[in-house]
Amino acid sequence: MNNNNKPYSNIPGTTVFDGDMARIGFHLNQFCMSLMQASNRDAFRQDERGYVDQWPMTEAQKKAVLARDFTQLIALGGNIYYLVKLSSSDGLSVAAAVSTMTNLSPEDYMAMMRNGGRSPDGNRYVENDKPKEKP
Amino acid sequence: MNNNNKPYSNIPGTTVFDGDMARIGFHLNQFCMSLMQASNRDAFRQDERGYVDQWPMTEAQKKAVLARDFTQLIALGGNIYYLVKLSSSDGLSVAAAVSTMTNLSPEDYMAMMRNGGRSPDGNRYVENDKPKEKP
Amino acid sequence: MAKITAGLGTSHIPLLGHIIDKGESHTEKWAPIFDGFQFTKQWIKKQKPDVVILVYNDHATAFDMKIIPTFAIGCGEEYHPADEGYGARPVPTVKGAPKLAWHITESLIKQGFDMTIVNEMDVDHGLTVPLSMVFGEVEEWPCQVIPLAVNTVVYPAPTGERCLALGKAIRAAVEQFPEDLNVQVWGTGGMSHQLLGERAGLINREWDLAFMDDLQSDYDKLAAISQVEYIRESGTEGSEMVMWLIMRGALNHDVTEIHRHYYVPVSNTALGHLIYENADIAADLKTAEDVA
Amino acid sequence: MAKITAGLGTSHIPLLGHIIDKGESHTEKWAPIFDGFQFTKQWIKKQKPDVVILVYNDHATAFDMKIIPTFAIGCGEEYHPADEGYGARPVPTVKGAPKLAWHITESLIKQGFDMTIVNEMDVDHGLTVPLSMVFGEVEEWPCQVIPLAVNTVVYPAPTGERCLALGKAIRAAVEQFPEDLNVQVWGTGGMSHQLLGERAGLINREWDLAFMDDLQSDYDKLAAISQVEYIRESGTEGSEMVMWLIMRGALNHDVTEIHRHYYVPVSNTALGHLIYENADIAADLKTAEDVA
Ligand SMILES: [Fe+3]
Ligand SMILES: [Fe+3]
Repeated sequence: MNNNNKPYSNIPGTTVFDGDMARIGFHLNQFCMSLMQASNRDAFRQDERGYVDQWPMTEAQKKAVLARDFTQLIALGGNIYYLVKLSSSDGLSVAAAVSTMTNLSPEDYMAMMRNGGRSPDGNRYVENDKPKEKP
Repeated sequence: MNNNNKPYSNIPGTTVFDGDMARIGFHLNQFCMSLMQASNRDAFRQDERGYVDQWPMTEAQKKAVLARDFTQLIALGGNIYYLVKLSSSDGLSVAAAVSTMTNLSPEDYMAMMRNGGRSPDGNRYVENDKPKEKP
Repeated sequence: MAKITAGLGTSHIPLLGHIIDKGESHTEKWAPIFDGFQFTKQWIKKQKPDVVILVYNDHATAFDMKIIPTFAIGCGEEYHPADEGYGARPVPTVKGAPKLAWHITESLIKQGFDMTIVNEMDVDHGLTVPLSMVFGEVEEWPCQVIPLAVNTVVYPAPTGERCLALGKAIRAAVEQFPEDLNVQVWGTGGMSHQLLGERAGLINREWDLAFMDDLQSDYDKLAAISQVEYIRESGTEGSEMVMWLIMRGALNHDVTEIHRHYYVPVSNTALGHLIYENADIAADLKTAEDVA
Repeated sequence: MAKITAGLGTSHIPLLGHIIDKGESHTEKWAPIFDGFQFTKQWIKKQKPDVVILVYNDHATAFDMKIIPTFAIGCGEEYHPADEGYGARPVPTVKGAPKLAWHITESLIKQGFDMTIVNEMDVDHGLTVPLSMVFGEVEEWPCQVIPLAVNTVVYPAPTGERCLALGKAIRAAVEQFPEDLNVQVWGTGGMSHQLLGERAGLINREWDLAFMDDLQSDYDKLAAISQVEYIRESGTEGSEMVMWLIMRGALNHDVTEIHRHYYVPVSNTALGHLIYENADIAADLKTAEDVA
């Protein structure tokens, strides 16, 4: 996460898509955007490596794309609304893609959602910033 | 001019590019914009009528394009910054294109400019709105 | 003269569009979600708005990383449902209200709002899902729509105060439009959800319900909430709720909440929905009924 | 900390770019125009700004009728000179200042300005001609540039009051940026000209000179001028002058005018140019010189 020294850096398990993230993720997100077109999705499917090499992404970004490592893609400047264009082109639901970033299996994640979702309690501040937690 | 009942409708010899003009001129201006690309300029030059027919302009707009009737093009929603892309593709200077909208020849227009331009005196309000003229 | 008569808030969750488009919105499985819009569907048939100003956010559809407007207002003649990567939704083309939209835009810019004018764009689920939830499956949308796209994708989104002020400025602009038009403003997005990171799946029911409570009369309190607080309390995407404040600002201070619906979860998201009528309008209608 | 030290106003007439690019800017024919920038060229070598925030309007180049932002700020890494229909100007690529630009953008949005964020666009004569007039013919532009594109093509442009307020907000944002940077703000466009209709060729020398006089201390008076008055008095395109107010707002109340140049005509347009230094900066420099 590149959210250091920001007012939101003490929110656990969260990356805010700010200017710093937008800068490092520009080409990654524009690559994702290209998958909105069927012809580009086909080209990507036929030769994933060849397709990503057409974009001025870093090698780490390319590897994370090929591995569908969404946690890593977020850390490297990907925005979730752009990244779902990648997961959608794989036929994955948003919930399934999102669940891979948590420490839950897709099934457990769905079960948690059916039970009302993740509670905000204990999820507002990172551990070492606990004193600020609301009562 | 479609500037009726506007606070600027009493300015003589002037069309303000407002929402009404932008609406009627949308496709005309987008056609002009296409001439920013050399390949489109070539296509236009080779078959002007065929090229304008690819755009959902009105027949009056198409005719005014083919006639390079800038006064008419302004009245039909053209914006001058878009229209100069048409005159530039003809190799015309902005001043030469602009002069065709006045009652002066290009030479007389240039001479007027060299002499300090058109005076605002008598050019602030249309005749029948004269009382508002500043002293 | 044109008049804003009512406001409506609703989530715009893409799954709702999928369910409708697959023809499954009337199944028992999804009844807990869709039943909450039965009232709305009847209500809108009576209201018959001429124009809906539909506040939503584009989800990397019409706008990509090249250009990100804070407030984009649609002045175009029509808008096509976007292909968001799985084909365009099979819903009608959205008819614009260009004359009113240009009038509002001119007024807003003169009032000091730095609008981005859009004459051509496709509209994504943020705009078409609310239309489907309210009007159902129709051959044509029964009103014109002015899309108002708010950036909530790139930090920072406009502040709550700015959104509330924009709503008020929209009201002033609409009321100066000379045609007799029944105008509604819809605020969409939210409620609590987070679509990324280890904390994904966050839902804050208490926060959502308090937001809906406060929106009626304590909206100034809501307008002071920072985006960081939205994110902390309601998830990264929960900050979409700021768009409900534009709707609220466009209404009179006195409104009557005539409907509310809240359900968790839809996909990753808490679904919220409510309807306000301007109090004087509600009173007028009541009087008219009494007389009739 | 970053600091805005000086402001500069100048017309951005395309003909000036053509003359420079043809290598004719040093000819006697054009001396009355270019001589007025000799002082400027020497001055800028001493000032060595790290970043110039360059306020200009796009002339249907990067933006077409599909999307028209009122205020677009460039947060990109670089910008290429645009092909405006006769090939791109043979001038260096413009290097952005993305870190400062994002900082300013975040601050402006939080201060209630509805910025459109632009990460990729080409820049037209509105931006490159002022760079050429000030820096001359160089291999690389000697500073970074933050483009700030203002809509003056479609009516209405932002009001003078809004532009002045934006300038003030930019100053506040820059002064909160932790790096030591020497920042200038340039306002471009104008002066009086009208490029269309029977009234084309309008020049109002009196108005232009009064504008330059009032800009130093009576800028609030200028901020109250409506776009209709600009059009009436200084021609349809004369309303570009509103962009000089952004530059003025970004400076201290006390400024020293250290240079001025006015010439009619260049092509269809009155050329205006002036330089302000923040009074405290000028005093500081004076003191430093006295001590040295
Ligand atoms: Fe959304
Ligand atoms: Fe200009």
